[in-house]
Amino acid sequence: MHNNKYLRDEIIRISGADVSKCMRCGKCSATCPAYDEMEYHPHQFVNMVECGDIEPLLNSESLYKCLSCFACIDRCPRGVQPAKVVEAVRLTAIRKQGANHITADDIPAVVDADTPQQLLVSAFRKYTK
Amino acid sequence: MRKCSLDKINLIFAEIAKNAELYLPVDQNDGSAAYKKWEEGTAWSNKLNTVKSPKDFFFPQTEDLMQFKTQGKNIEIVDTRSALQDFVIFGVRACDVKSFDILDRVFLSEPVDSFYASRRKHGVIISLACTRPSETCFCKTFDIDPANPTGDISAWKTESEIFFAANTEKGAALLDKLSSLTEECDDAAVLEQKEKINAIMDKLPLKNLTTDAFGGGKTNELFNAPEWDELSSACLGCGTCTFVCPTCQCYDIKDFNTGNGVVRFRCWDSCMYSDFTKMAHGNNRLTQKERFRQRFMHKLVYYPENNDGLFSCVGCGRCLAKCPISMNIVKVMKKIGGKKDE
Amino acid sequence: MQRVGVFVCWCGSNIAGTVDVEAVSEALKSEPGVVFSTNYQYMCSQAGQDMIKDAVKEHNLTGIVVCSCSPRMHEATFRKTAAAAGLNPYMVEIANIREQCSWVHKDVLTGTEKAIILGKAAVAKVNLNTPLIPGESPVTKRALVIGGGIAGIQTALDIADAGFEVDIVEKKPTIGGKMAQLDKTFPTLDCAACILTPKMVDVAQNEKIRIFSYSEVTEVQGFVGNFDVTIKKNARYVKEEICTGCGACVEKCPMKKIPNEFNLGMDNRSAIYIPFAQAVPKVATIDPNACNMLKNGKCGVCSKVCAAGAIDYTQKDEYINEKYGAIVVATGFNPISMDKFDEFAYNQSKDVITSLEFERLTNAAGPSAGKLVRPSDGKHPHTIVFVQCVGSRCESCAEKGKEYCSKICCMYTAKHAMLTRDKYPDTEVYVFYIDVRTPGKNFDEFYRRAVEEYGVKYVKGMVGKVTPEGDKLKVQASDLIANKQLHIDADLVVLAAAIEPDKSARPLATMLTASMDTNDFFTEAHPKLRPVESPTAGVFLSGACQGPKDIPETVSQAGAAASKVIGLLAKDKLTGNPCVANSNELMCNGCSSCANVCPYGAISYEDKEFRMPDRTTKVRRVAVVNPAVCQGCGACTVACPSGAMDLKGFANSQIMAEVDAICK
Amino acid sequence: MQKITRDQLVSKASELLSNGTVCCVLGWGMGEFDYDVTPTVFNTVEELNNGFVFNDFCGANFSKYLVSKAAKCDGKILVLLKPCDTYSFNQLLTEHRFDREKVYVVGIPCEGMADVSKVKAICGEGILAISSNGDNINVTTLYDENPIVINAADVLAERCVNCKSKKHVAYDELLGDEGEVIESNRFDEVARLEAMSADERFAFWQNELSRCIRCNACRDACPACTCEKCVFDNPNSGVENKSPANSFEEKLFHIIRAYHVAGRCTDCGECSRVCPQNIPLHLLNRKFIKDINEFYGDYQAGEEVGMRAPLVNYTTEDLEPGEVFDRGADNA
Amino acid sequence: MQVNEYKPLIVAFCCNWCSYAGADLAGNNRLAYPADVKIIRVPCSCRVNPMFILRAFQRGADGVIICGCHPGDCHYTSGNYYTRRRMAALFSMLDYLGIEKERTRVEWVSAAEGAKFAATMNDFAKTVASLGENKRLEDLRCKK
Repeated sequence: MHNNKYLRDEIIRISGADVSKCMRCGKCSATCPAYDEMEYHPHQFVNMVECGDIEPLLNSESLYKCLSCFACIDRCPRGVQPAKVVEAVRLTAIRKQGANHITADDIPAVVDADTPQQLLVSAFRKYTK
Repeated sequence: MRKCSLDKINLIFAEIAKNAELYLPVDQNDGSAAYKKWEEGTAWSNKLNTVKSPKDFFFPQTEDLMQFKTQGKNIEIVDTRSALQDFVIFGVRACDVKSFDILDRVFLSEPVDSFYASRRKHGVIISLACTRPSETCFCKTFDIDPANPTGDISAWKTESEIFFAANTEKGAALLDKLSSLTEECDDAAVLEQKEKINAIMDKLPLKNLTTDAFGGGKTNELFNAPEWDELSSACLGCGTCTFVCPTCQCYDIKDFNTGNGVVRFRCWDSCMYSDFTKMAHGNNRLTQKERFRQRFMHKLVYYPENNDGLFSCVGCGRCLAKCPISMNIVKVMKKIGGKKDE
Repeated sequence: MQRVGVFVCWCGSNIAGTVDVEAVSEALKSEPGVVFSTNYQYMCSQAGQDMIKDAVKEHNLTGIVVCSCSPRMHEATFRKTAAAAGLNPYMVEIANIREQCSWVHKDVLTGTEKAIILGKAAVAKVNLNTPLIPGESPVTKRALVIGGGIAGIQTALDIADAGFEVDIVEKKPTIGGKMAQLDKTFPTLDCAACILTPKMVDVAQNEKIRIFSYSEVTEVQGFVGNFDVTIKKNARYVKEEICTGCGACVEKCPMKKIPNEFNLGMDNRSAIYIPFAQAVPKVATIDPNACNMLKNGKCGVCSKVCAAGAIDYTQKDEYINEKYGAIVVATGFNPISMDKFDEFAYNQSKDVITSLEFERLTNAAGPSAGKLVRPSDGKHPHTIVFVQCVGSRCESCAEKGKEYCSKICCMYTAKHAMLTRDKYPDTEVYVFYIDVRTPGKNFDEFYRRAVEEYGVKYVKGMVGKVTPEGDKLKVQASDLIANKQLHIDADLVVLAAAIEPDKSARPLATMLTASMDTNDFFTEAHPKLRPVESPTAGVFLSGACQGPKDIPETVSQAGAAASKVIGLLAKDKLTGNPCVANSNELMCNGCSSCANVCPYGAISYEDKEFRMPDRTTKVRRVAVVNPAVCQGCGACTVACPSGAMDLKGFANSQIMAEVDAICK
Repeated sequence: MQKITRDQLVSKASELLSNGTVCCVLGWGMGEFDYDVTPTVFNTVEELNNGFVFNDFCGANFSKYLVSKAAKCDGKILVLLKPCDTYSFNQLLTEHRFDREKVYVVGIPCEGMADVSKVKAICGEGILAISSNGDNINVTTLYDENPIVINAADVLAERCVNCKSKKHVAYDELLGDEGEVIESNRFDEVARLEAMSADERFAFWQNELSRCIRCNACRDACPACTCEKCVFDNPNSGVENKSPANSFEEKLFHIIRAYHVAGRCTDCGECSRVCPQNIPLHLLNRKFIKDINEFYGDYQAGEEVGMRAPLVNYTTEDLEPGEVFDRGADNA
Repeated sequence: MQVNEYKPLIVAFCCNWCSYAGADLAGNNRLAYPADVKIIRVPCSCRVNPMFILRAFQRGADGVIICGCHPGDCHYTSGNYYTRRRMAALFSMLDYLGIEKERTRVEWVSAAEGAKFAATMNDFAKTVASLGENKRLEDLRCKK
């Protein structure tokens, strides 16, 4: 199952989360406001990272759907910190050469008058290396 | 009188060490000095004196007396004494030299302590005059002249030279062996140094300390002095004063069970210790005050009473320097002895 | 000096095969103290034992060394032999030359050499042995049970059945505990009241049992067999022995708006109240915080209507001192507070309730007379969501939850869901679970019935958020099997709150010097072999104070605790283990190091007057070991820097003699 | 160097004596020289005026004296405690060694005490007078015409160089300003030894401990050593010995003594101060303190009354004895 | 391969309830370990005073091992927890004085772990043998 041990260990190291503590209660996913937007849900992130099944996650849009609201971290009864796992996978993805999820050129297209400046800045910070 | 340049002192040491073990004060890492065996390269200390007195050489802190070997229920007695080598102690100050006289009166009077006697026989003492006495020195109080140290050979050290004078046959024999390294001389330089020393002695803070109030026959007068309470009040009951003292000579005999037998040895005891002279019936001196008093009464009253008025303190000042609570014989003598003046 | 006899056993060829027994007995002959040494085929046989007895008489032996099998095997045997020969049994030492010598070494030379050394060590030890006499202490033939729930009730009844007096101390006005609040019990669905109230009546009527209700234990002194306990009887302002429990006062009391604890605040009671109809003792109690008469002297209605004249506004707290031989702790549990679980909106909506509240809602004697209605509007709920593991198995949230599994929630939730579907088939019932844990007789069958026969929807997943919206509760949850997020509009949400030990347990444990784990559950003397005893001798554990338990488990543990108590009280005297610590008061400086490490609270301190060397006297604090409580572990002997504390039978000198003998 | 003066102390002590708060005063008594101060009990204002002294050589920790002195007084005894002494005071109270009610504690500030052996090392023999002058100490000797001026910081006792606290953890009354617990470097020397090889450490301690003359000063001055009878004085203990007969017994004595005070030692430094052979005994005690801090969390003996010492306590998660060295390797 | 003729002397303190029983079980199962290991029975590992350990070294032991119940299994509930702290402190101190740390060990052996007992003793005896004679904590008077 651990088909990508190096990536797995790296992600666990970056996240600082202990995925083995997960007891599969699903409260993270139950509490997730972006659940329906996500292909892989918080509990799946935890489980798949634990199993080393990383590739699908790296290629998933879910990485950019997570709002980093940290509700899952707050609610998790085992202190697994799913959002940090998601964050770690996202970092792994965007740290690859040319894998920035957003570039300066993309901005004008998505921006409109109502978009707060803060959102753009934080998205830029979050999705690029 | 013979002299030699200080440049050649190591040659002197080497010559002495040819036929005997040579011990002399050596500087330690902690800033103090201690007697160490001389080997090529060992440097002689300039310190006034060592922390521990040289009494160790004749009366070591522990000394095996005999051994009992057991095998099952059989016991065999083994003499553990080994043949002693001749040794020389170099650089002994006048006060410490005097302390050997005091020990001799204890250990060499009948019955003679054969362990001590044999060490005395094998030892040669080369003394050294004190050019820089310290504020803690009060040897004069006990009629010891730091400018005229005794011992088998007396020595004086000046800036560049060292002078020797033999006082005993043993000393003369040793000095003879050093004749190729020394030259005959007059005593002018030594006399000059003695004068200097005497001048310094007159400036020492404890120069006026007297033994007038003490001596044989004073037991009744001093034993119940009320001052003992106050003087002993802070005493911790440790053995520092007795173990650094050149004249304290009490010892305990103990058995150590090695598993295969018993080693019977003696070791220094201290009258400050709660089990001092403890016997089957219990303890003679039950309180620290009594033990404290014992130490000073012994040095200043009991010992002189039994030894023609000789006090068993030499004024070396070690206890002044080392007592953790700075209580010492000087304070006792002033307090108890000063009483009379009031 | 001891006169030691050495007896080397061949154990057939077990020892003699690898150890030259003749050489061993010969070698030990010359050891100090040994006056007789021999060997024999089977030392433990009658003939072997007779040989020892004869030798004791013939050679006037004062100590015995048997070189044989492990002391764990035959130490007791040879001690009896010694006793039969008129020797103190503790003058026997065993050298283990079988398990720890002949059986592990193949070479006769090595085996013999080692056997001799082990023999020498035993001789060295026995030379320092002293006769030991076990201490005896009388036993007060009365037990105290702290807590009057089902655990306490059962323990008390069992002890009383055996003919011993028992006192129950219950801090509530009535006994009955949590079980009295329950509706039905799983997995048989008997009515809780129907099986509990007869037991409560039994307790009330049993001559051997006294109930101190509305009371607390405030001080415990003494030790096993001889506890001295102070019980504080809180003033209830009603003369217990006169009150008939008629209820007239309750009816007439003008203060009627006091939240009713028994129904978990879901309805109100009066200032003078009887918790429930079957309360034992069935006497009224005045709540001093609510009663106008007690607060400002204005009212007195109850006193006027009480025909028996039982009301006494001047009653004071009363302290009772009683002696007990044994104490049973049965302080039970409580559901944890839901205040910190914001996500479930417990404090925002009346329709989010705990399971215990649900019990009251469905109980015929409850606030809604057994009709399942929403607490907010009294309407019938159509969609009910049960959430399991609320606060249980919660590692990250120590400040609000518990790390352990509360054990009973899976089953009562299944019960609640099943009963709901049974009574109200029109309701939709969801149960969100992490795991369903049903180890127990008929438990899993019960849970499956809820799913298969009653159509309860079990969803693997957790509820993430409950949001009150209008008269609905929006429940957002995950369904891990379907990999979906669910959004349910519920009418009622029931939280299976974790359970925790009662808050009174911690101070009680301190009083009893009984140990507790980090969760405040009492620790047992041994987790497997002594599960109902506390490490403190004479203190026993019953029910959920030791760990989460359901009723059948509680009752069986209660019975087990009772049997241990009966076993203790049946003795007239307690014979202690003589290998106990003892403190030399002349050397002890009272520093408390030993008491700090004693797991049994066997060490206390006394101020003693000592004659000082200067003929004055000085009062000094010194340690005193209670030999009846000490179990002889020796922890104190090492904690003691002065060596004042030593252990009989394993004294410093004895162990060092063994070390010396082995190392020489 | 000291911020508080002798006169302030005398006036405070006199006041407490006169108004009956205390019946005697445990203070420092004047010696022959300026540096040989003796702990003294003063019973009257007159005695205080004549004999009380306070200077840079008042290092003795009075706490231990209370064990014997407190019970002997009819009323209260006044004790003057420096910050480090108050830790010993609390530790002794924790161990019920005297009655708190019999003692009146005046906390006094301390700027660090001088080590007379360091002064002697600089000035040599014949010290006639020592006086403080701001940050300097002036020493008049027999052999130098002018007083030798030395920086007080250069002759500070080791324990004061590495002072752990200027805060008083116990007092009835405080003179001067309260200080703070200090981040000291007191474990540096221990760490330096730990970093050595086992052979080097062995050689180091062999050299140090071989100088031991078993005068017991370290034990008798130690405020943690208040056993009614020390195991080393008790013939029945099996380890009694009176002399350092060989290197084993030197080690045995110092290991066991350090072990017996482990977790109770407040690191007051009296052992090293009183050692006539200048053996750095505090390095043994500090090793235990450092270990305890690292293994079981920071613990300062005597910080509060009633604390449970680490070696008479445990948690189920403690590290295994074998793991001690793994950690040591990491630290090195 | 060098044949080491040197036989170390090892003192093993075993608690009565777990490790001593574990040693018995090793015997029952005929699991061999060196005869250099001599066992002293104590009620609990917490009975072992550091002085006993030093005494053993003084009298000529080359290694000392203390065996007790596994943490949490102590017959007296907490004894081995104290052992753990005491020995951690003591061993660290011995190491600090430059005494070979491999000469001392604490091992938890349950009554069911006969095999572990034998394996532990074999391993410890080997370790101690490789260190050679105890010189740093020896008392020459006790040599034969």
